[in-house]
Amino acid sequence: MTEDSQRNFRSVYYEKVGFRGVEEKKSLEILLKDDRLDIEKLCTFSQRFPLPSMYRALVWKVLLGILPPHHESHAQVMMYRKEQYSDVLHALRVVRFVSDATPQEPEDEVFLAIAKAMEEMVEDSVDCYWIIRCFVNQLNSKYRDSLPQLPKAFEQYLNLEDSRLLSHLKTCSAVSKLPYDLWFKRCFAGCLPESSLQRVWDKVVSGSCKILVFVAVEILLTFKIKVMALNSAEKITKFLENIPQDSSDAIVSKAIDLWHKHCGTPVHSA
Amino acid sequence: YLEDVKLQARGQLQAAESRYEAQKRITQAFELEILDLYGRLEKDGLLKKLEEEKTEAAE
Amino acid sequence: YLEDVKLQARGQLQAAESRYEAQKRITQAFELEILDLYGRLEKDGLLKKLEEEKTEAAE
Repeated sequence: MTEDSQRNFRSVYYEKVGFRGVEEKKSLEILLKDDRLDIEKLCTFSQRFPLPSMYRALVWKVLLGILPPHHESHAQVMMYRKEQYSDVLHALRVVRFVSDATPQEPEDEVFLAIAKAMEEMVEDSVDCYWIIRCFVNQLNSKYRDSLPQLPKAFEQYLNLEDSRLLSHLKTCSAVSKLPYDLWFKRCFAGCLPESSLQRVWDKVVSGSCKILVFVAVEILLTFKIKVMALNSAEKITKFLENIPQDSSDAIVSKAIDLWHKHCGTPVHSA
Repeated sequence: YLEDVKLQARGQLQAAESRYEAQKRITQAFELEILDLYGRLEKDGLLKKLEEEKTEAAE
Repeated sequence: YLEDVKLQARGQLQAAESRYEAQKRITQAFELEILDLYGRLEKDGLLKKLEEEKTEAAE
């Protein structure tokens, strides 16, 4: 094993077993004890470390603005959120909106793919409704201008990491036909299993959509041999849309490392 | 500290407003549904009348 | 002064709450209307079906 792959192996292993997580969990707990939550620090934490699953929903709700920074208000605000959820659900039932005849737009497909993945990640249905809503909203507002730039960034970083692989894609005229919608519009929903995907979405929720580029790059690097053996754009795209799921944990860990390598690791301010 | 109190109040108010706005959108959606249903009832009524006239004429 | 800010915040929150409640009552009234219209449409549909069956039987 090279030093690099050894390090990657170790970080994947530690994350799975949870040794490395103990210290991180403690420091997150300290952050969460603040009377008024420090959003900036919580963002930095989520950018740096994987969130422990037991705190993921809470941190996401705070970062997405579903819960305000003040602990004292959480119960009341959550009561409003819950009521709004039941109001909407009830209204949909009254107008019998939920039917097979409801026409589907392409944007709905993105929404539905994200919602389906989120349902696997967030147990509580009220939390899930709000997190889906705000997550998609963030994609359409905060990231609206940066998401279309990601295919270009992908090409750039793939070139840095493995220019031969990029040349192969270019030879096959595959570069413009890669599953960019699946990667950057759906944020890999339906591509990676939710257990790995949530570690990517930790970064998206806390402010970086660029992580998506590195996940795409790592997918290419991981399946390099397979991709190099395929010689048409169609076959490559088809393969990438249905990648094997068993290596996804490693792909995500390596993607996060790669992202930190190229974009720097955010540090706690004070 | 004062800023803090204001911030906290704003957080609560935003959630309450959002709940109100959602309710308002529901009212609007219901209104459209009602208009649509009336339209359908009227069409049904007209069709029925037409058919009745047809049967009467045939007799 | 702090008490003043708190009082003001509570007032705003209460206003938002009561606007919500008022809106909700409108929604509920509309809901009853919708259910009623659905009922009428369904009855019409059933009647039409019955009549069709009758004419078919007569033929």
